[in-house]
Amino acid sequence: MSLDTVKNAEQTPDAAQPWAELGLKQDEYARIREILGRRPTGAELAMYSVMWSEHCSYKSSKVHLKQFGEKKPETDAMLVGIGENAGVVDVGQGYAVTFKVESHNHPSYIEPYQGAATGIGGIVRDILAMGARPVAVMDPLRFGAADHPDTRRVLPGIVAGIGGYGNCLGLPNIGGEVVFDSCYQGNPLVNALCVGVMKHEDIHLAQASGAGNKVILYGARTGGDGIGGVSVLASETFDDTKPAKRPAVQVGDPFQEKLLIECTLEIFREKLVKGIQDLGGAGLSCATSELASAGSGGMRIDLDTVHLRDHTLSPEEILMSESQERMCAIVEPDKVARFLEICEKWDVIANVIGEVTEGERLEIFWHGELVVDVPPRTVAHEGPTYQRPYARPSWQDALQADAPTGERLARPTTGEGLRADLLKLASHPNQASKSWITDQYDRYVLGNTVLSVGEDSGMIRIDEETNLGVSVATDGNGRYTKLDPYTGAQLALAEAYRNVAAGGAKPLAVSDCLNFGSPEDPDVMWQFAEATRGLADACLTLGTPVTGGNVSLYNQTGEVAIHPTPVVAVLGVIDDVTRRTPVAFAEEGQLLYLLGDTEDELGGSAWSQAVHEHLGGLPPRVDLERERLLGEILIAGSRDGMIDAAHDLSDGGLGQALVESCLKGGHGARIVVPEGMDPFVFLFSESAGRAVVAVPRSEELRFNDMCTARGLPATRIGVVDGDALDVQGQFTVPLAELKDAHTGVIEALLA
Amino acid sequence: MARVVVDVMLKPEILDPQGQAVQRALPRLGFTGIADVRQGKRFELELEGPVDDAALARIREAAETFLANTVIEDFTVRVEEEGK
Amino acid sequence: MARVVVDVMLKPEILDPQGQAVQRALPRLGFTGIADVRQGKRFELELEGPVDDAALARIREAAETFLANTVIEDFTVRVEEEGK
Amino acid sequence: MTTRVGVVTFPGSLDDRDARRAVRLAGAEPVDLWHRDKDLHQVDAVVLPGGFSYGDYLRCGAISRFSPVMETVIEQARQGMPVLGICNGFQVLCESHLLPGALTRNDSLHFVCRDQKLRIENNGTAWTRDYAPGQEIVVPLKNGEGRFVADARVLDELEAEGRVVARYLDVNPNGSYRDIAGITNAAGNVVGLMPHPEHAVEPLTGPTTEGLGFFTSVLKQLVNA
Ligand SMILES: Nc1ncnc2c1ncn2[C@@H]1O[C@H](COP(=O)(O)OP(=O)(O)O)[C@@H](O)[C@H]1O
Ligand SMILES: [Mg+2]
Repeated sequence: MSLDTVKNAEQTPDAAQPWAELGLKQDEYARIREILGRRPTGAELAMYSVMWSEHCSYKSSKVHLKQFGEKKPETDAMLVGIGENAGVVDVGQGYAVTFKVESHNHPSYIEPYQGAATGIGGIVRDILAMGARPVAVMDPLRFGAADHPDTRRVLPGIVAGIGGYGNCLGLPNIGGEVVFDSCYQGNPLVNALCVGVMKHEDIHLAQASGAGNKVILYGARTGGDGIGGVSVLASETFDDTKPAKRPAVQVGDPFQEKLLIECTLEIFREKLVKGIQDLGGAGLSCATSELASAGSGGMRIDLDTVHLRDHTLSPEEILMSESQERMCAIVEPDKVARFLEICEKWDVIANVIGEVTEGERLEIFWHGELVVDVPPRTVAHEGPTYQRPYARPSWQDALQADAPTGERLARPTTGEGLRADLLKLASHPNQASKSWITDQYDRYVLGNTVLSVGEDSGMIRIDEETNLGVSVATDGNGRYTKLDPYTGAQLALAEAYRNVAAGGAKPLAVSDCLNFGSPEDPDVMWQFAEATRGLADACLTLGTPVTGGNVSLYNQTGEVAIHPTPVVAVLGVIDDVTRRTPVAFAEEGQLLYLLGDTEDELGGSAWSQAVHEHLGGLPPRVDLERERLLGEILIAGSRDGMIDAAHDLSDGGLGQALVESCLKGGHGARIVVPEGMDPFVFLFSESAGRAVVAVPRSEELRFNDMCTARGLPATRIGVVDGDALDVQGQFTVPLAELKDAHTGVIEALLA
Repeated sequence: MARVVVDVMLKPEILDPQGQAVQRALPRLGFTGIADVRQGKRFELELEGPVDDAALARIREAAETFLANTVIEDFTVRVEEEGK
Repeated sequence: MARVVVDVMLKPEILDPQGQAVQRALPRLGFTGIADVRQGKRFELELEGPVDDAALARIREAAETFLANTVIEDFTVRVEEEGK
Repeated sequence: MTTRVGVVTFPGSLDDRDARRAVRLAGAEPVDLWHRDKDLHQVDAVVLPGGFSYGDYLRCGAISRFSPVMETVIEQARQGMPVLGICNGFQVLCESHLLPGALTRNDSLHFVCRDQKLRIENNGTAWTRDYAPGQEIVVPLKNGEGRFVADARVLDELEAEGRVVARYLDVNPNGSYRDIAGITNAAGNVVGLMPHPEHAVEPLTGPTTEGLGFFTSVLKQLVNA
């Protein structure tokens, strides 16, 4: 069959088109015809269909995400906000930091290794596209039940993929999360975060301006990756002389990406770029339409100049291809030669594929024929928007009413019982040591990692002279969010905020990845609406703006959605990384203080899961002012040398925090249950706004004065001592026994 | 004992970064005239029993479900000829 | 275009942890009767010109100096039969 | 005159920055060397850093070994110039046949990153003079293909000639034959080491500062030479 050109489309207005197979709704197809004043060509149809998909257009989530802008707190820190590849934050001394968390959930279920690997690759290119050198990655992960056979397939592949790609790029992995819950059985979550650093003047944006400027595509050759969907189109429009199968999975080449990073940074250093965009989902369709849409004029592309790996690709397939490790730059004509020279130096293939034009159209040619002629904004930024119906689920009340009271769930009443539950928690896959996973990640490369595995936040030094640094923590508790999405999202933020402060850094900004089920289910949509509202409100109160993020919907198997899982990343800054606070109890004799208030709050707790496999009630209460105060104390304590160790309390409560800090430091602790406090609640409640800190004896007075003056409850609960965790009057566990329980758990499950 | 060989190669449409790296290096080492290189895996299985149809069927199943990742790879199973 | 295959296997005296891991896993997956597994590499080279003795000699040299590390690996070079 | 230590960047080198920092902290001047450039720019010694040169495709170090810079490094190494290969650099040295044996896939089949205890077995090389005989140190280790293998004859020869430079203690992290973490050539100027001393040079970022000795050793060696 012949090529579907614009001319052809004009002449054959009634030709049938596979818009439904491409995922478009009838009214969406009608709107495309209206925009163009004719039927779209095959290539245009492909572009609109993918750019108007949920993944690229945020059509279900946009109306809710708006709040992040509307409720944005006053801050001078934000240099670039939502809408670009990633937000950029001022961290002082002329430095800017960009960070973003994204999902690669579905691909990682189909092909765990490559899915996870290309997830890292994609987020790193987003950060690079802002003008920054990527300096660290993190990986918040969720898997199905730890003992499910499919977890044994999915987990090792995902971990190897993240390590395989990140290690080969030379990016230290400074943190992440691993959570098991059967709700993720058919939908593991692979979220990936990258942090990048640059000077203010190096910030780059994704826009094409200046008629006559050249469009350069560089990086890997374009192949048939990830165009499974568009092959309907190819098979309808074209004869069948080409390979029947188009791979739906993309394969990453981290070596190519490493070259792309070094090459791009050298190009930035020589100021050769006017605008730049990475190629991710929707490939060239996305990059060209977004660049043109954000720019001043139009753009003209000649697809014949694209370097191909597979010469049988049709124009629509070239436009849709999601081949990895590619970037698109806008370059002034007199800088093109030098640009290409640097690419040659790094063995990176580069090609001028078009130019910025005076007009207002994105025009794409194939074999000299016009196959795309569209207003770029209509593709990239003016996609459909839905007000999806939502309603509080009918089961929500019953779930919340099923609170884990003493009558509902048996609580241990003896020292022996408490001890058994402490060990049960420490050895539950969700609380156990994740070293089998984290040992597969390079945490040392680049030589600036100050805090990483096993710490509350990942921290890196960004200036070796001044010791300026940044830290990032990611958190998200699907169980809390299921019980109450508004509060659950706020708790995710509160926890990440607290983790950053516990390391000694001041929280500045937020990125988020919202992992939910199908937006077509009003229950799920309600969870989404509540969670975004909660997050936006909390960001306003805490003064930490959302700088960017990602939404992943349709995480469900049949009718059953995953727990709503907003993953929140908080970025903080620390003036002097040598003052950071680790979690380890490292000095015998230091005094242990519990900061904050402890209530009987066990809804959604790790205890209720590990001991009773129960989920019900309400999650812990959120008090954001308290979180802010706690943060201030933790930061001041670190800066002024009043605290030598700090660990935030979250899942598993104080008991689990003590286990981790003792094991990490190789020292035990003697703990006294405060007068009038129930030992069970003391050890296992998950009340928010709390941390345990180790205070040198010489600083006790000063530290107490500070807490009293600021009104933060601080209770002395014990001392770092010996080689056992000893809760006086209740039980003692030798460190060796704790270590035995806490380690080797994941290994044993996978063996 | 009989030997069965399972060759596993990336599907033709899937990117093969290793093969590409080798292909790019060859001319630099003075080996020209090689238009394409693909790199795959070779498994040599030593069978305890006879290599009959049943045994081969089982190995094909092992290749399909385990040795190859059929999302991205193809495989072939063959009996190694004598004397090799 | 003609295809030449280079198979590279670890020398028998070198421990092959990949092969061993496969061998250990097979019975667990229900595949029994496999006494030994070794895992190696397979390179498929597409030649531009004819596969004559000179071409094969060059490929043998490339295998010897580059595709295999003869400190630990053995290799074989063969022309792929037609129709495969 | 300060000592100049070259650090080679291959495509895919990762720890080149760290190696340069270590050289600087040891008191020498780090000099960038580029894989395509045969010229060593009058350096007194060379470090081949860690990383995934050429993506570790084919075999680790197999493609880099044929780079122009390696032609000169091999020639100079044979004439006695100190060369330290760390991790991927060690792999390049074996592929270049400057050192015997080979580095293969870890027996665990996983990449492993851990703080590793080592014993310095030979403090007579250009890169280990600052260590006491038998000194035990802890430095990071991170590799996917770090299992040192060689045939029995070569291993016996290495042992007999005292050419095992460092051995793993407590845990053998990758299945290396005879717990070998590093070896030297007969002359003692070329050393290959799987663990990463350049990541143990600052208390803030490393588990210890016990890796610095490799970089200070070569300075003494050169000053005394
Ligand atoms: N959950 C979210 N929170 C805040 N910003 C979001 C969220 N999801 C998407 N965004 C923002 O919307 C824009 C478009 O996102 P996306 O298409 O994923 O970008 P990219 O293609 O560069 O990855 C980006 O600026 C992104 O940061
Ligand atoms: Mg982007």
